[in-house]
Amino acid sequence: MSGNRAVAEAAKLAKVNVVSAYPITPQTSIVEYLSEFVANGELAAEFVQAESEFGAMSACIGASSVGARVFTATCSQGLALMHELNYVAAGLRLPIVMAVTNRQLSQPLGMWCDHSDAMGERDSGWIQIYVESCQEAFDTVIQAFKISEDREVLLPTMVCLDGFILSHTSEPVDVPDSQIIQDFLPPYKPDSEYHTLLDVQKPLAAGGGCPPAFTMEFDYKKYEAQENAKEVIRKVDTEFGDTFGRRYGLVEAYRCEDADVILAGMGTMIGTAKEVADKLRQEKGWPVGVLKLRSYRPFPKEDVARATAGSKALAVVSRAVSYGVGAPVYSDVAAAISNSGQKPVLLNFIAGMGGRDVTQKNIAQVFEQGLKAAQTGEVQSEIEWVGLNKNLVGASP
Amino acid sequence: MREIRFHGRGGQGAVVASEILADAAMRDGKYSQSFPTFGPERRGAPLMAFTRIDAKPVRVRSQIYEPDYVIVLDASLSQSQDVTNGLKPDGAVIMNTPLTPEKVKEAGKLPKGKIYCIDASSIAMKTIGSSIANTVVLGAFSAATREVELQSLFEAVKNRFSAAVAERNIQAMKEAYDAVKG
Amino acid sequence: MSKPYWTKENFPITPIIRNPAGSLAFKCGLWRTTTPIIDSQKCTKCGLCEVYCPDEAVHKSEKGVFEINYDYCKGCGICANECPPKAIRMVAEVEESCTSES
Amino acid sequence: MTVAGEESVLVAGHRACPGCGGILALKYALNALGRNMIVHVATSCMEVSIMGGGVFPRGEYALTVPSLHTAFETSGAVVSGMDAGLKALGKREGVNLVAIAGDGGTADIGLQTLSGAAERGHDFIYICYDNEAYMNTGNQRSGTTTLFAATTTSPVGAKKRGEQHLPLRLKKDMPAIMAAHGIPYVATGSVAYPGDLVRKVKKAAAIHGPRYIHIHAPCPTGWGFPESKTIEVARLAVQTGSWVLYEIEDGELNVTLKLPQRRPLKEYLSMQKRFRHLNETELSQIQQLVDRKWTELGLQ
Repeated sequence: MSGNRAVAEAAKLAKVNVVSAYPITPQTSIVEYLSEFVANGELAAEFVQAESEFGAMSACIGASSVGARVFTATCSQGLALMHELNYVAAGLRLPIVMAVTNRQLSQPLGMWCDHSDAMGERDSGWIQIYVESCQEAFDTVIQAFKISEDREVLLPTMVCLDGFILSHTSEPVDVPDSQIIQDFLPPYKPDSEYHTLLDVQKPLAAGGGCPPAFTMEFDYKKYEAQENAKEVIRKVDTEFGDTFGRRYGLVEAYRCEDADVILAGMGTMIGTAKEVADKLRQEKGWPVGVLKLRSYRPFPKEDVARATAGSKALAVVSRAVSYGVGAPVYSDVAAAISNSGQKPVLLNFIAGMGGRDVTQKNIAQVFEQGLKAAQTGEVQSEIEWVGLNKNLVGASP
Repeated sequence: MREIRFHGRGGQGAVVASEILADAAMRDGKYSQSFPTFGPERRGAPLMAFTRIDAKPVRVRSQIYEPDYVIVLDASLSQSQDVTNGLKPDGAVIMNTPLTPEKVKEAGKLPKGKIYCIDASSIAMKTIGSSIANTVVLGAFSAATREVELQSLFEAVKNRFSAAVAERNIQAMKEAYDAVKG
Repeated sequence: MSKPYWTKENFPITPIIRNPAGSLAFKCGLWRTTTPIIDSQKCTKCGLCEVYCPDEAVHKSEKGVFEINYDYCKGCGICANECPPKAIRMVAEVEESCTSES
Repeated sequence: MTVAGEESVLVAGHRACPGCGGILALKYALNALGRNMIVHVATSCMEVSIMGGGVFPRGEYALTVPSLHTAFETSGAVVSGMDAGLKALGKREGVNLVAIAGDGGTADIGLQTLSGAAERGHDFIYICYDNEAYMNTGNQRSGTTTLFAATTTSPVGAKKRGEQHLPLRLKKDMPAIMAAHGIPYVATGSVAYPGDLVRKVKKAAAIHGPRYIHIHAPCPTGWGFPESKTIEVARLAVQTGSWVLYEIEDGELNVTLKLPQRRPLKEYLSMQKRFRHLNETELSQIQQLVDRKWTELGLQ
């Protein structure tokens, strides 16, 4: 089944109470499947097609605030339109789960994959998990509800899957029995003594104003919850593995133990990178490995430092640009190891923007440059745009 | 790993064919992945779809540049497109056309690879009652390449369509299979 | 100085106030610069002062007379303006204590 | 002394300005509905007054019912979600869902979410209190600012005569927009006519589906009149025909206060500083628009 189908099946099996969304390519089939499930009685939920993504997130907040388990999906312009409300959802500590079929942000207008959209929300307080396969998309949606609804977390989660590359790719997905999923993920029980729940029996005011004397404390609580989320993600993942036999972790270190060069990245490029790493090890004997950053928020600093401890070069590939400075994933990885005592050479790559394919050749090029850097202890350029048509833009920036 | 590229027009079922092939490969006990050209779908416009089949899980997520096989659902596409672009030297083309491979080669549009021709549209029209030949061509693909079991294709088609529609498609696929096998 | 309302024990994870009608503790009457005084002789008990009071500060007592709760009266003067028999007069806070006539 | 009746929803100790028309609108509307209610309050003076930043430090919350604030333009969509959520959980029965917003939060920035909620047919009561400008941020024009009114962003100067929208019209006709959605109940109200307003709110409460009540609520600070005159100004708006009290039930228009004779518009406008620059031509232009509205409504 396709990534979008996997996401919709997972939301159905999570027995969500309310789905509110607005169609946008390449997310559309997720909400089409879910409205179909509601229409034919497979899913006992209310489906609200809002008048915009802004309205969709507002409706999700409304539904979650009265105690419903809520799911939505969007990407790109739609996610940007939700921006204001994403902070509200996180601030109200509502465990909404949203699938993001990562897509570029206009301009230029395009509907293809990169991570610019979700990067714009990385500091909103939402948990962000980037997945690599349709199976992982399914499993992560199920996990996301359990993570978000955990009392130590109570933050919304974005499950990020690469637009088209995963959303529209069909591959085998194991869909577990509904009863086993229900045992793993019981119905959402909001705690009115602890967090936002509007109940006529227990009147309270939520989301009102807050003066400077208290605001920073709420920001701290959110930060603390993100920190807690690391352990909760790990715990939920372990329990998931025990139940369903699949485990993903905060990061996945693939052949990193003895690797001099490690490529770090997120999303579907990781699968291709693993394949290329295997080939390079086999054919050329290069000591290369791949670090998949699965949880991007919270950013697993300790895991990143641990996985890269023995490396000589760390090549970070971002599918997004941080204009005026470089690339977001690079900045985060660099910050994560800054105080760890380890000093691999750091390489900064931008790839796959606006649907540019991340090919096996591109990945091999990244490893090759990493290997050079590992040998010389130097980087050739501060930042490298992989797959850029230099004929059109002149020399490498 | 085997990589297969489908050429068709919007509405001819190339994407569905790529998914059915992937499903059938799984039923053969293999791993597979299928995906369309990423973009807006417009009826009549040329498009591609892809299938990867492997004995181990498919991890590669990049596009397919050097396919092992090319399946052409609409022969008229070869007039405007280089349908064999990147085809491996020992690869093969399965084409929906009433012409013979010799005639197709004479036309000079298919410079490389082994060519299998199947008049899938006629078979589809006769057996299914429509000119959508996507499943029919898969029957020919099975016979030509042995990359997928015909029985698995039947199962995948049954899983995809209603019983009556599946039955007609299976008939057509069988016919195409026999035609290629000769 | 009263003790802090929020403590480590009751401070929530998101700005929630679990205190319906908690505003009754807020004596907004301190904002007042002019004070309404009801002349019970002139009052016809029509109740319009209570109806039109934006601050929920006018109520009928058990004895059936209208009284102003100066804890909440902000002194807008709507009651005096709307009173049909003109039984309410507004006096400046500095001139007269609000309790002197009540 | 009694400060909150058994069924009071809004209680004393709120932080609205002295003589506030908006809080009067809430007092009548909310108290008429009773306590089985969940409220969404859009960012506005009223949000600040009953649950804002000044309220938080000592928990001085001025309602007795659960309420939520999310943002400025979200009301329609948030109550849609609440409606869906409560339905899905089997808790919808017997609970009034109420959205409160000012004129800017309704007619301008919040129009899209309100329109969506109305068009989808969610079950909610929407209360718009209309003080004809963004008063929470200090009196900037909104879509419902009356023609020629001076605000801080429609000032009077050598080249401008206050709020000037072309073609000339009184203000954005929000109730008509809502009526055009074909919702079961639309009504106008005034804080000077609490009996009329309470009756309409109670009527709305007995109906299901989207219900919209638009309440004219003068603002002494923004409009420039003494705090004691709020009711007087509101009453004059109605008696001069500038604001008409009506309801539209299942498409049927019913004017609920028919005036034997309208008072001259000047009586209403001259009380307010925002209109003090008006010349005779402008005055008569507004008068003509009021007259046209009455003709449209089939009144005089």
